[in-house]
Parts: sequence; C-alpha cells; structure tokens
Amino acid sequence: MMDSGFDRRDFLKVMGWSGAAVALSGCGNTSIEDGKETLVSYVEAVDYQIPGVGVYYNSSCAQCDAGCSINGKVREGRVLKLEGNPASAINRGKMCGLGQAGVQHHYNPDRLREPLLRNGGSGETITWEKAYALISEKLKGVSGEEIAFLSGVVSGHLKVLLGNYLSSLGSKNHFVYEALAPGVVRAANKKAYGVEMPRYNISKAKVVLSFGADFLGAWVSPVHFSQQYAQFRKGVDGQRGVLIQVEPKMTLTGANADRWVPIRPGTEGILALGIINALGIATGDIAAAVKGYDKARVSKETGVPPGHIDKIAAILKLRSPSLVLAGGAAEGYAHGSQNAAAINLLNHVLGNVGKTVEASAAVPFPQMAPAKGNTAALKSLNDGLAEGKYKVLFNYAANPVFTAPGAMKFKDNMAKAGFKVAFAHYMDETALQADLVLPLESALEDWGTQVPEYMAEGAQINILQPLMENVHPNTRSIGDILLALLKQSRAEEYKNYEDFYAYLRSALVQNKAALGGHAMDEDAFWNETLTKGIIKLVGTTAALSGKAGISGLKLPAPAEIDEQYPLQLIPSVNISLRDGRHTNQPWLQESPDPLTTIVWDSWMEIHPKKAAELGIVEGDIVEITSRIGSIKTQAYLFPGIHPDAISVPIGQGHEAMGRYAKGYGVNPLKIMDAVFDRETGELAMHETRVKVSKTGQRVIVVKDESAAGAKQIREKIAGRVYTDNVDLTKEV
Amino acid sequence: MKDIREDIAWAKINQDVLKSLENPRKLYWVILFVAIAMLGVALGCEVYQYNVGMGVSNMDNPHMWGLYIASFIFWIGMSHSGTLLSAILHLMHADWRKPIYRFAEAMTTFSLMTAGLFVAVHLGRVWQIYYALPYPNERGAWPNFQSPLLWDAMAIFTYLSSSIIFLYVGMIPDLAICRDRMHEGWRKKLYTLLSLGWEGTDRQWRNFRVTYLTVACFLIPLAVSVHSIVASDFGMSQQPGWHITSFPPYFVAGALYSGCAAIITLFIILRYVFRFEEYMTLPILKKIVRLTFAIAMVWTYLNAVEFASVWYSHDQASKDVLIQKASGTYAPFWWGMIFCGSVVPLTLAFKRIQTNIPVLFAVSLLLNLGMWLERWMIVAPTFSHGIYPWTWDHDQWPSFVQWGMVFGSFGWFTLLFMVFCKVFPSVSMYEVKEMVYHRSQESKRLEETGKFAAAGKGAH
Amino acid sequence: MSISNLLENWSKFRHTHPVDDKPHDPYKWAMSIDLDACSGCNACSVACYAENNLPVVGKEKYAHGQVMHWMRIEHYWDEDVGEEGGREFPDQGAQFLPMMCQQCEAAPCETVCPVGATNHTEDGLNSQIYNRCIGSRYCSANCPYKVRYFNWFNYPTTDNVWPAEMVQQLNPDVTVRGKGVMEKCTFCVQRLRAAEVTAKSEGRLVHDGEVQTACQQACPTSAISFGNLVDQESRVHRQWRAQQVELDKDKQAKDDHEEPSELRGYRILENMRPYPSVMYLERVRESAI
Amino acid sequence: MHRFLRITVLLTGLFAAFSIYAAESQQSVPMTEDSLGPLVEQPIEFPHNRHAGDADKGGMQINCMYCHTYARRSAVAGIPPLQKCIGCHQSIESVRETPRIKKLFEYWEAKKAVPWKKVHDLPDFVRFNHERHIKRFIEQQNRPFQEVCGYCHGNVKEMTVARRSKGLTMGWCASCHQKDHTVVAEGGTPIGTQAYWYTFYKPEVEDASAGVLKAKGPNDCWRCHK
Amino acid sequence: MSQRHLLALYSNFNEAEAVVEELRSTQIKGFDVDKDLIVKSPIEHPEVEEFLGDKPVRVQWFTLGGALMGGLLGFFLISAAQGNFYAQFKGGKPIVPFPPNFVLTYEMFILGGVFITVLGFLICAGLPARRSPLYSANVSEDQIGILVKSDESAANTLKAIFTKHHALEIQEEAGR
Repeated sequence: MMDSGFDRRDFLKVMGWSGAAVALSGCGNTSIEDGKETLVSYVEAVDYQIPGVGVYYNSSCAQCDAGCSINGKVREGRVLKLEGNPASAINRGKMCGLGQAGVQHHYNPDRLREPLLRNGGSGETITWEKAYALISEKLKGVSGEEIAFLSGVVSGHLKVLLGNYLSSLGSKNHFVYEALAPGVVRAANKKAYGVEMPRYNISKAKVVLSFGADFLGAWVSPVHFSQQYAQFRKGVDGQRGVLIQVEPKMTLTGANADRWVPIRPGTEGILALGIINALGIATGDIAAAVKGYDKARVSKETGVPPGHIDKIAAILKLRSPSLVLAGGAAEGYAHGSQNAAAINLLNHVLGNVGKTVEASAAVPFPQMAPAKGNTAALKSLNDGLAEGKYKVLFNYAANPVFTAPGAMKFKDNMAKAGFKVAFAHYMDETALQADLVLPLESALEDWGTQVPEYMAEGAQINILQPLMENVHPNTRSIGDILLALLKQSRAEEYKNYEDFYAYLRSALVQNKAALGGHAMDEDAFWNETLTKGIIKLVGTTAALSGKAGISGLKLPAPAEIDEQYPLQLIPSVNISLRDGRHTNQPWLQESPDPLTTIVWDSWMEIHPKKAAELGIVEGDIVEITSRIGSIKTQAYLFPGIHPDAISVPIGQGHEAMGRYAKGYGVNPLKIMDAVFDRETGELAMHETRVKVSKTGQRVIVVKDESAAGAKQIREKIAGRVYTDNVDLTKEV
Repeated sequence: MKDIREDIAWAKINQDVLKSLENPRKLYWVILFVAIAMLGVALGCEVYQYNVGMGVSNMDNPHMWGLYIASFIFWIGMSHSGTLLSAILHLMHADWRKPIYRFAEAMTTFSLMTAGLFVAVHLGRVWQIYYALPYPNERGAWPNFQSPLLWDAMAIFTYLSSSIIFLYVGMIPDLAICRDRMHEGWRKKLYTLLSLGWEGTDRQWRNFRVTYLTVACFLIPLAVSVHSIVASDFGMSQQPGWHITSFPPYFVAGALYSGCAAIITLFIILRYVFRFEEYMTLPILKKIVRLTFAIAMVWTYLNAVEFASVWYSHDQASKDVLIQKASGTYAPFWWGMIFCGSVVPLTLAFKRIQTNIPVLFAVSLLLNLGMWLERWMIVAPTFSHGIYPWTWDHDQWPSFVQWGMVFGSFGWFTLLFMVFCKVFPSVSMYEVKEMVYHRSQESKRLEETGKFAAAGKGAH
Repeated sequence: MSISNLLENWSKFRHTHPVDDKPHDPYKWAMSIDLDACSGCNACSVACYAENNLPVVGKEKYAHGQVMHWMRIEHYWDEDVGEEGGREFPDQGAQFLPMMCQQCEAAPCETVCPVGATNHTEDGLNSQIYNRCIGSRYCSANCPYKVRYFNWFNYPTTDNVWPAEMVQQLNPDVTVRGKGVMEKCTFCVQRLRAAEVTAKSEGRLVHDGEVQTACQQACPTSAISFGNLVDQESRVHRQWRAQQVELDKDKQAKDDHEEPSELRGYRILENMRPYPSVMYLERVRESAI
Repeated sequence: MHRFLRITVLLTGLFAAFSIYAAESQQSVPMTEDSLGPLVEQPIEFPHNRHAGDADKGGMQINCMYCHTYARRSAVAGIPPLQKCIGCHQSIESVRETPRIKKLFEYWEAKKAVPWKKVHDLPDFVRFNHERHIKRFIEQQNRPFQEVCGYCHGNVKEMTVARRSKGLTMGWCASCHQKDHTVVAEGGTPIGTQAYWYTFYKPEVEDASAGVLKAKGPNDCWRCHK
Repeated sequence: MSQRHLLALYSNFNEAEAVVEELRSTQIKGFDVDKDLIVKSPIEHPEVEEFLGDKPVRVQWFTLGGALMGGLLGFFLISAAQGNFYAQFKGGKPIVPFPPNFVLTYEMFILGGVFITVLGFLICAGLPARRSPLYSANVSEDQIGILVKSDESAANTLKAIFTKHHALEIQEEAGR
C-alpha cells in the first residue's frame, strides 16, 4: 500500500458519478453532448484502481449464519455485486439469492442514518456522543442482573467484545435468540453423536432420508448442502444418490426428492421407528423397542402407505452408506426431541455414523465460537421481562417483536424494561419499541470476524471487511459502538484501540502464529488475511461420541383431531425471507417462492382436497384462527401439503422496516401458540392448531406461474427420465 | 322505391351537391362536436400513455399486443370498401357506384389515416418511429425489411398515398365545378388551386379516363396485398392461432365485409344529414346490402375453413387456442363475433330488410361490432394461450387507456369525414351526370327500338 | 459501393443459417442446464437482477404480469397430480426449469423486428439493441418461449425501483433501460465481450471457464454450465457431444430412439426450428422408490 | 411536348439522384469533420498545447498515455488523479504561482477532486472501448500516439482546453469500421483469421506467413451497444 | 395576323357533334379543325372523342415506366440496404431474403406505377393549366363548349356556323 498517509478506507471512496458513467437511463441521452456531464477522478489513486475495471474484495456474507465467503465486485468505489469466494470450503464460489441481496441491505433506502432517541411518539435525532452519554447515564446504578442483552448469533471478535462489555457491566444476561434455529436437533445430535452439529456428508451418501430438513432451502448451510447435493446426484460411479423427503408440507428439498412422502404432522418419529422395524437389522434393546412399530400401525398412525415404508426400508438396506436427517418439520413439536432422537437412531442402526455423519471441526479459539441462538433463550428473556427483572435491555440483530409467537406477548413485556437500546440497521418492529436506536454500518461497510457454526472442511474464520465507504456517514460499526461503551468503564484497558478495526487487527496479528501466519511479518499477514478473506485452520475435531440408545425414547400417539381447531398450522420457512430479517430487500420480495411462485405477499397453502371440502378456491381470502388470534390471507391450493395441515410462510407481515417490507402479507407467528419442546424448552413451531374460514373476499394471487397452474400439457418443456434408463457415468 | 331520375337536370345535381358544402345543419355541428370530444378522450389517453409508459394500457408479458393492433386491423379493413366501390366496380362498369363511391373512397383514406395512428399509439417509443422508415441516414442503419411490420408500413404508405391520389384525381372535375359555382372566398381559392385549371376539354377528359382506369387497376391488387400483408403480421409468425395459411384471404374478406358494413352506415347517415335522398337511392342501398350479404357469407365460409383446418390438423397448440377462444376468458367476445359476423347478416337476405333504413342502420352497426371483435379475437387469445405453458391463461383486461384510444379513433375518423364532407363534394357530380346521361340514352335507345317494355326496366 | 458490395458478397448474403453454414468460429456461446441438479432455489434469478440492472417492479405491476425477470424458475407438477383418478400428492416432486432467452440460432424474434434491433451476432448470441428498439413488441409476440420482457414503465424514474442509494448498485457495464424498449437475457454479454477483448489483446482465445454468466456463477448446485461450443475441450461442448445434441439439427439422436433413451439432453420446442443454444438435461428420478 | 420532356427528364433525374444518394449514403461521413464542438468551460483551463504540444511551439511533448494512463487498461479513459498533476507540479517552481496552478493546489490541499467536464461525451448507450483501440493501433501497429488518439479526439496537442473536433456519430464510427485495415496477429501468436471473426465480412489473408490480414472493424451492434 | 378565340355553348352533345361535323367539312382559311378546336364538356363523353377523331393517349407509357422503375428500384435499394455494413443474420434467414423483398418490390411496383401514372396524366393533360382564353362556368354544369381559335378573318364564318346550330351563347375574344 501507499504510504501517503491515507488509510485504507480512503481507497474505498466512491468515485464521482461519471468516472464510467452509470447510464441511469440508457435511452435518455441520445445525442453527443459536450460539457454537460462532470467527470470526477480520484484525488489519489492506487495502481489497481482503474476506472471501468472492477476490483474484487473478499469478505463474508452476513445475510444468514451459514458463513459463506463473498467476493464483492467494486467499481469506482461502489460495490456492485456479491459473488461467492471460490476459496471458501462452505460455498466454493457459489451464492444463494439471499446472499446476493446483501447489496440491497447495504444500499437499502430505509436504513437508519442517525442515532434516534425516543421523544414521545417520535424519534429525535441526536449525536453519538449524546447517545453514549445517555447509555452511560442510564446504566448508572443498575446492577448487572438488571441488564439484559439480546442478540442474534454472534461469533468471532464481536462475541469476545460483547462478552467483555457484559462482564464490564457485571451482567451474565446475554440472550442469543435465533427464531429458526435447529435447537431441538442440536440437542438430539448432542445426545446421539456427542456434537451439536456433525458434518453431514451428503455427497458420500447413496440415499438421503430427510425428515423435514430443508437442506437445499433454508436449513443450516444451504449453499454448502446444495453443492453436496449436486455431487450426490451425480453419485459415485454413476450410482445416482436417492433423496427421500418425509414431511407434511413440501419444502424446496421435498420438491427435489425422488420420493416425497407426505406424513401426518408430528408422526415423523413413529415412521423412523417403523423403518427401523422394517429394516430388521437392529439388535438388542432397539429391536425390542421398535417391535411394536409394525407396518400396519405405523402406516395407520403416520398416513404413509405400507408400500412406501417397505420401499424406503429396502432401498436403505440395499444402498449404503445412507444419511438420515432430522430437520425443521420433525422438531417442531412438544415431543420434537423424541422425534429427532428416533430419527437419529436410524443413522446409528444403518451404520451411517462415522461414514456420512462425521465429526466436525471447530476453531481452536472457543471464545470465538458462535454463540448459538435458540428460542429457549427468548423464553427466558421474555419471562424475565414479564417479571420486570430487567431495567436496561440491549438488542442487536434480533427482531423478537416480529418473530416471537403471539402468545408470548413479547412487545408488551418489552415495554416493562426501563430503557431499551436497539442497535439496528432498520427501524424494525423491535427498534420501534426501543428508547434509543443506534444505526449500524452494513455488513459491507463493517469490519469483523465470523466463525460459522457449520464447518464444511476443516475450520475457518471468515473476515468481514468494508467494501466501500459508508453509504450513510453517521452509521457506526457495532464493534466500534461496543468498544466505545466498553471504554466508558474500562478506558484504560482499551486505550490502545482507536476503533474496532484496530482491535481486530491487533487481535488477529497477535495470534498470527496460530492462524497460519507465523512466518510472516505483521503487515504481510494482515494483508494476506484481508486478501483471502478467510483464515483456514486445521481446527480441533471433537470425535463423535454418542451411541445408539433408545432408553428414554417415548413417542406419543398422533394427536387427536381437535374439533374446534382441526388443522395444524405449519409456519413455513421461505428460502429467501427466512425469519423476516431481509424482507425489505426488493430482490427477495420479487423473487418468487419456488413452489408457489407467489411474490410480495403471504399465502396459505392448503391441499386441494381439503380446500374442496371447505369450498375454498385459489385467491379466496381466508381467516386463519388459532387460540391466540387470527390472520387473513389469500389461499393457494397446493398439492404438496398434508390435508390435515395448512402452511403460511414466515417473513412477511412486517409493520415496520420500510417501504419494501411494511404492509405486505401477514405474519403467521402472530397467532402461534407458545408450546415448548418438553426436553429442550425450544419453541415448538408446528404445535399451533387452527381453523380456516372463508371471508368471502377473493383476490387474484400475484404469482409467476400461469393462472391455470403449473402444468405442461403437450409440449415437452421439463422432461424426466428414470434411473433405469440413464447412465450417468457417460455424462460430463 | 325510387332510383335516380333520368331526367334530372344537371344543374340541379350541381346545386344539390354544392348545397351540402355550405350552411351546415345543427345536426352537423352536434356530430362534429361529439367527434372532437371523442378525439379529446383519445388524446388525453395518449398523452398519459406517452408520459408514463405503455404499462398504463394494462398490457403485459405475454399480452404484448392489445386493442391497438386489433383496431389497427379493423381500420385497415374498413378502408377496403372504398377501393371495392371505386376501383373494382368501376372496372366492372357498375354505374350504381357513381353516387356513392366518393364518400367510400374518402372513408378509405380516413380509415387508413386512423389505422396509421394506431401504429404510432402502439409503439413503446413512438418518438423513435423514424427508425422504421427506410430512408438514407447518417447511421447507415436500415430497418429490417424482413419484418412484416415493415411490409405493413410500406403497404399502408403505398395504399394511403395511392388512395389519396385516386380520390383526388377522381375529384378534379368536381373541384372545377365547385370552383365555377362557389362564391368568392377561401373556398373558391382552394378549389381554384386544387382543380388545376380543369376545364373539361377533350384532351383532359381523354387522359383522365385512361389515368383513372389505370390507377383503379393498380388499386385492386394493392388493396388485396395490403390486407394480405396485415394478415402476414400474424400468418408469418409461429404462434398458434396465427400461423394459419388461410389468413390472407380471410383478412381480405373480413376487410371487404367491414368496409361494406361501414358504407351502409355512412350511406344512411349521409343520406339523412345532407338530404341526398335523391342520389343515394334505395335501389343503390339494396345493391350494397346484397353485396354485403354475399361477402358476409364468404367471410363465414373462410372462418369455417380456418376452424376446420385447425381442428383437423395435428397442431395441438392451435387447437388449444381455438378451444380456449370458444370456452375461455374470451368466449363471450368470440361468440359475439360469430353472432354479429355470421348470424346477423342472415337478416339481410330478407327483401324487406334490404330497404328498411332503421333496421339496416342497426344491422350495419352490429356487423361492424362483429368485425371489430373478430380482429380482437385474432390478436388477444393467442397471447393468453400460446405455445409455452408457463404463461398460459394469464388474464389481462385492456385498461381505460386502450379503450379510450379505440373510442377516440372513431371520433378522429368522424371528424375527418365530417370535415371532408363539408369541404369536398361527397357525391361525384360529374359521374352522376354521366350516369343519368347514359341511362337516359339507353332508355331512349330502347324506346326507339321498341324494346323498352321487354327490358322491363321501369326504373321509375 | 453498395451494389458492388451486393454483387461481391452475393453468395454470402444468400446463406441460410444455421442449416447452410456454421459461421460461428471461434466462438459460439452455449449453455447446458442439468435439471437433475437444479433445485429451483432462485439464486440464478437474483444474480441476474444484480448483474443486469433489472428493475423490481413491485406487487401491483407483478400482478399485471409486468415483471422483468430475465431468468425465471418454472416448476411443473406431474400431469396427473390432483387430477381425477390421479395422484393426490406430487410425490415425485416438482420439475424445476430455469427459463431465459434461449439465444436461438434462427430466432423467430429477429426476423420480425421492424427496425432490426435484435440480430444474430457472430458469436452466436441473439442481440438486443435497446437504443434501436422502438417498442413494437413483435419480437415478444413471436417468441415461442415468451422470455422477452418489455419496459412498460420508465423504471429509472419510477418510485422505489432505484431510490438514490440503490442507483449506486447499478452495473455500469449494462445500460439501464428506459420505458418502451424490449429486453431479455443476454447471456451476460458484457462479461463475454470483456473476456473476448482481453483474450484478443493477449493473442489467444477465451478458454473454458474464463467467463461465466451471472446465473452460472451463482448456481449453488452448478446445474448451469456455459461456454464456447466451438471449443472442443469446453465442458459445454463435451456435454452437448455426450448427449448427441447438435446445434443445427431440429431432431436429435434421442428423438429417434424408440425405447426410452439413455440420453437426457434436449432442447425445448426444437420442432419449431429456432435452434436454441440452451440444452437442458432431463431430470432423473429413481425407479426403485 | 418539350415542356413534358423537360419535366420528365428533370423528375427522372431527381429520382435517380435520390436513389443513388440513398444507395451510397451509407458511406457518407458527417459534416462536422473539421468544425470544432462547443467550447467547454472547465474548472481549470488545462493547456493541452503546453503539455503535449510540439517542442518548437513551446510544448513539452508529453505522451498522451502519460496522464491518460487508464485508456490503455480500461474501456473508459478516465481522468488522471489529481495526484498525478501534483506529482510533477510540486517540483516545477517556475509556474507555481500562476493562477491555474494555484487553483490546482487549492484542490489538492482540500483533497477535493477537480470537477472536470466531459468533452467527448457519447450517448449513454454507446460503449467505446479505449483499450482495444489503443492495443490495436498503437501497440500492435506502432502508430504514433497522437495520431491514433487523434482519430477521435482531434489534434489535441494544439488545443488548450480540449474540444470535440470529430463527429462521433454512429455513421462516423462506422466509416472507419468498414475500412479494410491491415492487421498483424496480436500478442505475437498468429491465430489466423479467427481473431477477426466479429464481422459478417470475414478478413482476407494478405500474407499468410507473416499473419498479415485485412480486416474490418466489428459490425455487430452488441459490440458498442449493450 | 391577329387571332381570335370563340367559344360557343350548346345544350347537348348532338348539336355539338353537328357543329364539329360541319366545321370539319367546311374549309375555312385560318382555321384547322385538328389543331384549333377544343371541345369542353361537363362529363366524359366517348362520342366526343369519336367525332373529334383519333388522338393518342400516352399515359400508359408513364405507367409502364413508373411501375418498372418502382419495382426495380425497390428490389435493388432494399437488397443493397440489406447488404450494408451492419449485415447480420436475422432468424437464420439469408441476409438478402427473397420473399420479403418480393413483397416490398410489389408494393414499390404499384407505388411507382400510381405516382408516375398520375404524373403522366398531369403532363399529358397539360395540368395544371392556365385558364384558357374563353371559359364559361356553364361548361361545368350542363353545357358543351366548343372553343376555336382562328384568324380574325374566319371568325364570322365560324360564328355563323355556331349560330346555325342553335348556340346558346357565343363568346368572343381577341387572342394573342
């Protein structure tokens, strides 16, 4: 770098508009003009910055917690597009739609620009100094127990800094909340394999039997799993992998399955045991325990035809190794842990543990490991708030007012906290309830490190670095904020760190030996780290320790149909909207749901048979009523759902968050019962029972597929062949 | 039922026709005002559409074309009747065309002008319309001569200019009459200028006759080619419901049909508004009505041929489009077209109706409606049920902008036509004179040879 | 000049493409999409929005069918699902199909454009020249795949399409289209041209993998492969060859098989003879389950 | 009858002339060839003649590429960073106090970019690639910089503030593209006629052994409009 | 010698015919029937041509020339335009495709034909013409005019003939 006295950020400066003009209206200026447009050049330039030529910076994606590495294309100081970083073992140069929409998070017109202080019903713009002073003032005389910090998943140095800040306040109340976390599965895995999240080696499996794990869509690390899936489909020696998906509502993964098995909601565990029984290879107490699960009973309880059970068992027996996954649809019940345990047992019985279920690596810095979010944390925070335990509440990267089930009444409870500080990018529902809202830099402007929860190969620390200067100059990095707050009590300790960047740099550079840079000097190491965007480590591998055990496994019989609320509500997870954090990114709003192709709205999926029973046709506005409340949305007849269930996607129904999110669709979580998994205390997402009634209104569903539905009648558009006929070994 | 009197004084012909040029009745102003108001609606719509974008028309993907193209074909089709009356019947020496061909010819010109406007209205970037014109330019880029739209442009240009020339040339002797009979004023100046110094000398008449005949000969194949080319906008594409071999004759028949229907309508209006009862006589009307009936049957037949060829072909996509026309969203309009186009004209077979002016007026309007629907039913259903299933059955309803433009186009046409009728003689005076002269000569000859009774042509 | 030019090149002017001649040398950009790998996740479509300055039209215009996605993910259910006597559930999943401009060798859209705004380029693309387009929309009317999108509104000035901040995201290499012009997938021509130019300056040809389309680059399952069909070593060429799909045929080896063929490469609506440049590989389903 | 003949001959002649013009007009070059475009007011009146002009006219004969360095590496030429101006002028004391240089240093001290106005501003939908033209004519054929840049920019070395001196219209561009230019294989490796595939009119091989061809510029619309 | 113009008006064609017959049969000095006689009529009347004798009409030659020129020009202009520098394949069709060019040639054929025919008409009929020395508005109504040009000496003879055949009116004017 040049030693001109400019720091790196100066090179991220947005070059004047017309260095290489963005033709805003390519059809506007239609003649040759002289002297109308202004050309602005850099005051100072570095060699690699050439107008008209893109520069790529490696960083990390912060759209979800999978930890993909990105490669941001920057032109004239503006980030244009995010592409995958091929060096990352997680995404290998690939990007999902959600990740690519990161630029729209960055450039979002509804981002917060100034610190806001609640002043009656409205927000008053204040300075950062005043904001810090206010926090310091409010924290005076408040004991550590009375302070709660709610956050989404945090990892890396931010987590360390946050931990330090909380300890400086004497608080242990860090609640890590993630609305869609696989909390139950983690616990079940811990029991079965000894680790919360083993490495699932889909590409090695010949058969994948997934109980509701939408690994191609929104589960854990979808981009990574998608790549594995592609390899799995090509198979080994032309033996193409077979995917069987068991779930009551078809997910994207289900739509790609060779066999999609609709199952009565909540009976996944029963089917798992039934398959173990049908396999007939279990021994000892397992064999004894599953004895009762004969085909007839399982079929009756789950609604899966006996033929299917046979076929599944046969193919699992024939083709080894296989892989059984427990996912969202299986865990969302009060007996979710039991379901997951039964499913995991199947892996043991099939001998997949150690073959396709492998030990995963972790970074050798436990303090940086991600603080995994779950919903149990929300429950305890909510309980605490309800009791009025907390005087000061900090909130970062979580939006519980939107995502907490309606039954929890989180919004009301939150009001009981005396002073609420939200670190936020947007004025979302939770920030709206806060007393002080501090605007954050976007992930493309910020520094940081990230440790993915799910490690693909070895372990890695992802680097976040700014790709361009701040779009809004008065936003700040969460790291800088925490550092500033820390300095309020521990100024001496942190005086060497001017900002979070300095902290980060020194923290990494100090450990360069452990981070693979022992031979390099500090600057070289630092530059290389930034260039690569990833620090790859060997990692520590915890061996799989769990064993097949059936003791304590007790599956309840399928629930009786409630006369008053006869249908099961499945709040489904949309691949791009997820928990609604990114609803305000217009690309995602306009990107159709893959299965229904509906955009910009919510909908209720209902099986055509059930719909006919209820007299519902597509576009009918229906009222979905649970014990908690009711929502109204449009009906969509969807064959890929169990007739006893309906499904409404999560992510829409925002009451805030700006022009692209507010007022579109409904939030099914608003009518969700607060039922918890009996073992882990995690929220049981699928335990809400509802009834559906027509309101008499009808709308035209805004969707991409043809009005007549997505069927090809005569012309061959999308073809299909069977494995009997194909020979994948000959393919390229 | 009186035909034109053979003994009518030629001076009276002049007088009667010239009277129509001056002192408009109140009714005339009412019609003109309504026409201008209608045009205003269209202008408003166009300004809105121009400023905001084509999207305000409610068109979308895949409904790329809408009422604009349908109306374009409708107006092009309407223009064919003028040629039929002035050129084809001229060649056949059907003298009954003489009192009525002038306004039919004017109708040709004005409906072509209306059609041309629809091309402009339809374009997404009408301000770049000159890109479609084959003129030598600095860019060195030429339009794509392969495009049927360019053929259209060329054909319409040829047809419009030829029609105007034909109309004008045929009008020169009449303009001379106007020049001679009009009082001093702007009119006199205009007629003096336009009549080119016509004095009816033997040399002028001699060349005039040949020219008129030659241009008529050119106009007939031209008219046929124009609507065949419009048909090839559709026939040349690969879309189901459009890619049909019988489209060119079908379009031509449809064109003549709608043109004849329009002639009936205008005949009745002119007869009433300008008091032309003496020239636009019922026997003439009867002949047009019979002609219309014949063409209606030809059209019906060609329609049936189209359906049959689709039905018995192996082109499933086309068959689907046909089924969808008859049973889908567009079914009411499609059946409306069948009713108005094939059933309503059956009434014309009855003699009593052939001269019943109120009924004929209603029928002719229905026929025109049917023909407009036909054009819409050619354009729209293919878009909603094309080859590719993903875009099937996406409903689209034209917005008020499209309807407003269609509505306004009638105003524009009426405006032009009404102004024409006041500026130029809408009945060809010299030809009516010729007609009565030849008829009287003929009857004189018959009288002389004593065959008057045998001929049985007691036209009185 | 012109007349002499006409006489000199007469035989060239009379060639029919791609039947008479194969002028594509050294580049013919083509694609193949493995529907067995495609999971329908929409990443390609979003990548396309990001790369090609596609406007987000909003709910109301989407409802009107005025959406601008150059690449759309279609899904089809089996014919008998939900039908009388058919299957109750789509238990073999959906059939996803990414559909974008097929860059036909003999594209129906090209002939009909009155101003010649869409042409077949020398490297085998179907070009769309925005500034030439007058918006007659005939091309879309004649497109069998309906993959052409028209700018019904002036999106650059429409509220909330590109608010001030988002303007900065626009790709300067791609013209932002104003109202009244047609647009469609370009195979990321800006990337292709950049790669071709770089290669030419270095005195070589673009090698396989040097240039990727945005959709291909994003695709998490690598279902899309893209490259130079003339290059014998390119992945796309090898795929086409393995599937015995030939660019200038309207019927492939697969279509001649009486028995279900082990080949799974096909081109959509091939019988209409547009000679598309995108080969799809049929989705495979396990027979044993 | 003479009158008829005269009129007929006149009209036929006019029609024929129009037709010939129509047929040949593709070759025409716009009329703005030698006239200069409007004078553009720049924040600093940069004297091109002082920097690039010939020595006998008091110029420094600085190569275009010295300042406009991006042109050979990118499609857009860009404007040299302020740093570049300062780099030299820091050590040129003689003109340090002239008003223009003072203005320059004011910008530098404020770390503000100079808001230059664009002189050669093509319509937004036209993409001219500087790099390719420089590679083609300067690096490959060793033509002098000022000649090659001058094809489009005119005789800048004699201007103070640059002014447009060429038409820069599409027909003007094409008038050069449709010439048969002699080219030798680029990058040292002859790759045959393939390299010039981009027009409908295939190149002619002039000297096969030396890899010398005659080729036209691209004619594909998508070269410049995308 | 000074010239004189005479215009006689008749109410019907028979009288006019008789006048012409008589003029033709009478040898009058300073008056040539074929050159100096113009019949003006309100309608086109084939008999007039008959009794005036055969006079050539040349409009058809214009038609032929115009149509051929239009057609050829159409084809070659279009083909030349198609084969311009920007020639690119469209839809796989040849750069110079025949079917479209034939359609356009056809249109140009007609266009040329019509335009040049009308041009020919104007030329052959001498239009636009200056007003002839003598004209009566009655000619455009219902009377047939016979305009003759003669030496002054013949004027009286002519007048006599006109009067004999019940001329409704005779106008007289000194010519140039």
